[in-house]
Amino acid sequence: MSTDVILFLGLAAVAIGAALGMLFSRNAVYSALFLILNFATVAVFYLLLGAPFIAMAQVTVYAGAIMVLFLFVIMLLGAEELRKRGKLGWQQPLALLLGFVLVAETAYLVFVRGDLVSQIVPAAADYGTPKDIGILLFDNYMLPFQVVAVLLLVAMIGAIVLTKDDRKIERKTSEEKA
Amino acid sequence: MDFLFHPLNLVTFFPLVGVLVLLFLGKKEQENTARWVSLVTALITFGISMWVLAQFNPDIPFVQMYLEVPWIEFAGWTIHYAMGIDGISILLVLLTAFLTPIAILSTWTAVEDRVRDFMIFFLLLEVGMTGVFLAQDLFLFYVFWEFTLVPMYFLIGIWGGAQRTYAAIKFFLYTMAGSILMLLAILWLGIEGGTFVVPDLILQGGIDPGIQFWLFLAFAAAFAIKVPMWPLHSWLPDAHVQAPTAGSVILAGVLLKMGTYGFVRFNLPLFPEAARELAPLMGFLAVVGIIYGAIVSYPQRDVKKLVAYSSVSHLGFVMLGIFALNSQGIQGGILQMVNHGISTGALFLIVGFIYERRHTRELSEFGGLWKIMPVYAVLTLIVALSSMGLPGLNGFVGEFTILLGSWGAGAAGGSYGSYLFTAFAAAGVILAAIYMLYMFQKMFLGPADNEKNANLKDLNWREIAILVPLLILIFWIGLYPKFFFELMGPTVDQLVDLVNAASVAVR
Amino acid sequence: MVPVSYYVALSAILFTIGALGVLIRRNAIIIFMSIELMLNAGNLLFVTFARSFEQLSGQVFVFFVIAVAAAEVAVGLALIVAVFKSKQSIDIDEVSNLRG
Amino acid sequence: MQFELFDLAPLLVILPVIGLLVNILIGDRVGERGIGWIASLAAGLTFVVSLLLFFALQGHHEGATVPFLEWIRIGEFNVGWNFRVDTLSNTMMLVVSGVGTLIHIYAAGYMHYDVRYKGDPHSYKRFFIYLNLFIAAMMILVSADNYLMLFVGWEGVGLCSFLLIGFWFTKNPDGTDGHSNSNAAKKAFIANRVGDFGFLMGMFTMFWAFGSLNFGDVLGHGAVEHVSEGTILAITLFFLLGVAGKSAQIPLYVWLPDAMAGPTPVSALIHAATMVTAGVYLVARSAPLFHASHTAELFVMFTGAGTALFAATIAVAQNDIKKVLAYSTVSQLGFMVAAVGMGAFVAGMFHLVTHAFFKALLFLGSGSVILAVERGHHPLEGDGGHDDHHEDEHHDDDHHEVFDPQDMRNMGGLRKIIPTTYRVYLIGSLALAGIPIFAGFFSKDEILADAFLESQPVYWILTVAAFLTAFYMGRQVLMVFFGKPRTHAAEEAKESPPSMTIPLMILAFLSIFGGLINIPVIHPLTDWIEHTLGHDLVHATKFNWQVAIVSTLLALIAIGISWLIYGRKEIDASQPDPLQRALGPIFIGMRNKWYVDEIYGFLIIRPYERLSSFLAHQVDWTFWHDWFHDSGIAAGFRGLANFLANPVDLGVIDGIANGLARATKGSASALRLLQTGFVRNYALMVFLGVVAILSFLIFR
Repeated sequence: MSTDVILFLGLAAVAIGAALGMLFSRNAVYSALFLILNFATVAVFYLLLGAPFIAMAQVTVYAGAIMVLFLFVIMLLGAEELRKRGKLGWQQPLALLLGFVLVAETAYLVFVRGDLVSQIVPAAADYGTPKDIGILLFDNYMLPFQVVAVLLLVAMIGAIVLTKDDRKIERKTSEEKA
Repeated sequence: MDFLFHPLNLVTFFPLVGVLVLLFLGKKEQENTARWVSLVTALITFGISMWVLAQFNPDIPFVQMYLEVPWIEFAGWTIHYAMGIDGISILLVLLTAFLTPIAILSTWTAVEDRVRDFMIFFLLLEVGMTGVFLAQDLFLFYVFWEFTLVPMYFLIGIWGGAQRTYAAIKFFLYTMAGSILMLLAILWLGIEGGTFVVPDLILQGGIDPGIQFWLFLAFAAAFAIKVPMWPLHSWLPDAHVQAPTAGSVILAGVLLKMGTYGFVRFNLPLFPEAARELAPLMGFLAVVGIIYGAIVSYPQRDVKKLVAYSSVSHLGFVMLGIFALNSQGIQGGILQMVNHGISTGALFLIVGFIYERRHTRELSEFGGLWKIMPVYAVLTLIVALSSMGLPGLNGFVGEFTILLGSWGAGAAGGSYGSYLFTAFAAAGVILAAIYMLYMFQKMFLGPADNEKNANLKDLNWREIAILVPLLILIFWIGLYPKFFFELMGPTVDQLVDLVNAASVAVR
Repeated sequence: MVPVSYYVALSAILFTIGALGVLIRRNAIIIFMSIELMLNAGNLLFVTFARSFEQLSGQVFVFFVIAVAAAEVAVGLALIVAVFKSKQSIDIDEVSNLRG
Repeated sequence: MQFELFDLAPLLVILPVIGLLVNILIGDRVGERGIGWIASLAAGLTFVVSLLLFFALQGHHEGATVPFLEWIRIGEFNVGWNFRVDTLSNTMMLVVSGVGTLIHIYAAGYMHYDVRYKGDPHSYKRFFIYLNLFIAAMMILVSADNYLMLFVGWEGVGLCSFLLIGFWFTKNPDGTDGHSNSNAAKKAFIANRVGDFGFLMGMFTMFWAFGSLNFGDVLGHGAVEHVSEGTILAITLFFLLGVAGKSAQIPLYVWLPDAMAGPTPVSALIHAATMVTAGVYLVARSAPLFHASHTAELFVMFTGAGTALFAATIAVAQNDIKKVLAYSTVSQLGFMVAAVGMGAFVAGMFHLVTHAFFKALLFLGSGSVILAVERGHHPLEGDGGHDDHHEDEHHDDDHHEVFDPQDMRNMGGLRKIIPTTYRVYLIGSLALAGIPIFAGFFSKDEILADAFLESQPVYWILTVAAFLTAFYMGRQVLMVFFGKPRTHAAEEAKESPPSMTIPLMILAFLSIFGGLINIPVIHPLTDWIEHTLGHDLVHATKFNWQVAIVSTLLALIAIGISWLIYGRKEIDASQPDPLQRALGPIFIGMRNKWYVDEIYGFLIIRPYERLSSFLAHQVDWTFWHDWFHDSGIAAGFRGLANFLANPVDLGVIDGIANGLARATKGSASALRLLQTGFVRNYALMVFLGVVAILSFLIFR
């Protein structure tokens, strides 16, 4: 077993552990923190896979911006924990069962039926540089890029519109929590 | 840009600017803003129509300021967006642009409910009406023609009286029914003639008289309902009585003229032989309308209904003039269209004023109002006299020239029926005096014995301001109509020549 | 020298955990985070195969996914805030108006 | 361009219009005196202009046409606002503006009282606006250069007549509240409209025959000869209908007696002196046309003569002082129409002028009498001002008794109480009765002399009418001025103020010496009018001693008879008229105006009302609107729609559709259990689907 594999398995264990932590934490804040850990781990995977640009984007956008947003909302709403018990008690075991089946099936597909024999070798230094991505982005994928830009704009406006009304209640709740 | 700012496009579509502004207004608030916006829009439109008038050269007997671009092309046929103006349409365009701001001003306090929507429909209606008078392509004409129905339908149906829904639907269905036949005839003309452009079709001519006969009737069906000619007038009292005041003004002032205008614009030049052949029939129906409308007006107890029926009588005069098929008759007929728009429009306004004060239009509720509202009484008297054709006021000039033309149709070798028509139509003038004076007496003369009327306020400045422009025109046309006759003279002369040439060809 | 299959398996496990998060948890925010996790699993797969097939397009798609995710989060969180305002709760089971 | 006096002609119309506009604008500020002055000044200036034109004509007998504005021009039809000044129109101008001015002055005094007795002092201004409007319209009529413009004036004076008859539009003629005055106004307008119908038709015929409506083209030399006699006859008969309307001839005279509802100066100005003579003027103006058709002349002549006699019989039995004069006017108009009908155009115009003098005098005199009695009945305080308190009292009086100050039975003995009025009234009566040296004698005698030569039947009819005229005037004077006062009001009567009596004296002077304008042997008026009508149509009538003596004797006899019946012994107001004993049912018929109004009501008005009501309510509404459209078309359509909807659509098509719907509904109600509303639940389903598909892919 090479160091690569050991490194992979260690990181994978952290990633899965963090994911499970997110899943089972009672407190939403913890969930968010676990998820950040998970994202960071995945960013390391990206580095290993020769995608430094994506890794950086992962860290800044996901772990940085998006998760901070999550934390803000959680704290803003004061909704770290839910008080009542859920109604759909039977759903939990069924979901776990199905999840297990899915993992099993995937494992079966990947390891038994699959022919994914290739190995990941460390990438060359000039592979996947931001420059390459940029050229590709502004050359082949110009239109999708623009569309995404518009999408972000619309999302921004949408978010503003959705939260605009009824400022009173918002203030009131935040005061209460404070 | 030239296309967009072509005077005819401007005068037709400028009200849309107002509509656009109105759309951005709030629904509930800003009612006054809506009123002012629409009034200013209508006034600017009137200004544009004056600009059109300034550019109009009355000496050219053909369509001018002509504008033609292909609009819809399919299967080898082209429908054009063709607009143009000539001596026949200019007066009616001016009338439309003139009456709309007046009608809008009359709604100032009369319409309280959904002002913005009312004004939007009103301005849309103006677009449709102006378009009807300017369209030079049959298909375009048809589009405008039908387009006017929609705003009017809503004006009656939403802001009307107690039975507004019934009246609105009746108005809509009646007019629609006639239009369908016209559409068929339009399609026939377009397919056979290869074009829908009216001046081209007139120039081509040469439609077989037998077919002309049917085409004439198909067009006449649409127009006669709109006029309305006896006996197709049944929708008129309903629509008028139920419509809001401003709606009645426009309905009587302009919408009915679309029918008579259609006869002059399409039936005469497109189907001259058929026009010649059917002139006695149309004359007969017109005269029956004159007498019938005048007789039926007399026992009406609702002032508005009385005025509505009098429209049937007045438009009978217009039709009689048109189908005299000579200059005097047709020019008189066109002038009488304007006159009727002014006088009857004013009468509806007058009825509206009293209705706003008393919320009734029953003649029996009034009496002796002259004592209480002297200004109102005097203005009403002038308008009523104009409506019954007192010399020196506008109605007389129209009626006299029409009757002169109608008599001339007999003298020029036509049938003796023309003499008879003229005699009966002139007798209609007597009957007009009877119902108008009766109405005036019941409202204004006699003792003021109804206590509910005792504290009525005389007209305020806004109401006087509404009537004054109309009165100025009443006197102007009555005393010095030269300007109006000169506008349409060459065009009508050329039209008469065309019709007469056709009749010579038949013989 | 890590086999590609390992990455695929890891991605599958992360995806399943995310899916279970959506199914099990009632807290709308956590459900949202779970969805992010699922997206991440997908991204991982993209990058893996991009490396495997030497195709940079995969990375570009990840970039797009991240952008769309950001947009989605913005709108989604706004929706949650709006729901919270009317329901005073972010329990996803409280929002059951679609009951037939 | 050289200025000529003729160019002043438009001022004839413009001046009165200015007068009325000034009164509209500042009338409220200048007070009654100011209003009266402005209006009288406008009328007076019009008279001055007429005089100037008269002098202008002295140099140019042929007259002139003064173009003012173009009016209607379509193709060959061309009519303008052109003024015609010639000897004929100038005669009318002088009469209208002259008498008009006098009546303006008189009215300034009279209306002061009248508006107060009627309880509406604000109407003073309105009255003078109307009067000026009338002068303007009448001037348009007489100064027109074409038939259409004449027609404008013709209808314009009709409008003024309507407005002035209905001046007290809230009241009845006796002063109580009611609709009679406004009905009378309406009646006048409509009767005139019937006449206008004839005028219009005449103009249509004329235009298409002559190609013009201008006097010059139609009446000029030889124009008539190019048109067939049938057409001329048609034109003239149509015009005759117009004349009958305006000049109150059979069968349209009925409006004139009712027109006495207007204030008395109006009766004098419009309904005696000027407007009603417009018909005579029209015939005289169209003399070449009427002269060209003998049939037409016969029609005109007999219409006039018949009217003269018929109206005279009615006048004999009236008790209302103004009604007597009204029927007398109708009768005298008959004389004039008969005269112009027999081709004696100058005689007609002559009588028109003198009649304007003495009938205006009589009407104004009667106004003075009425006012005197009214003031005797309940005097206004101070006779100058008034106050509200008094009006209240006056109002109360109306409740107690309806006192009719116009009823001659309420008068008597006024000779000594109001001597000035008595004297002028007597002069007017003698002139009307045709006593020699008075104006009426010469003009009436000229007509009779012409008739004597032209047509014996007409001569005798007119002679009888003249006899009756003398009789009813004698009766009137005796009943009003002689004997003893029959009521308290008559005893207390007061003489009118100078502003009223001075115009009366001027008119009295004219009534005496007016005959001089066409005195036999010299015939100034004949020569004057000959300049316009031409030598062919005008002939100086020789003074006929036989006719003169017969008519004078008859007049004297008639007056004598009237004295025997009404003057010899006192009349008791409560007793029936002494003449009734002698004539019995004939008198009843005469008093009730031969029931002509009732006959018209029965034959024309009520059938028209029934017809219109039937057409409007039954035919148009119930049948055409409700039944045909609503029940017929609309309900038919609804029926068809229902048929399609119920048996066809519901039974067949709906059956299929409903079956499907029911199946869908059943399955849906089962399936809806799946819709828990929990989002997670849905997600689970999706997840289940994913797993299932994956499983399927693996194990297939």
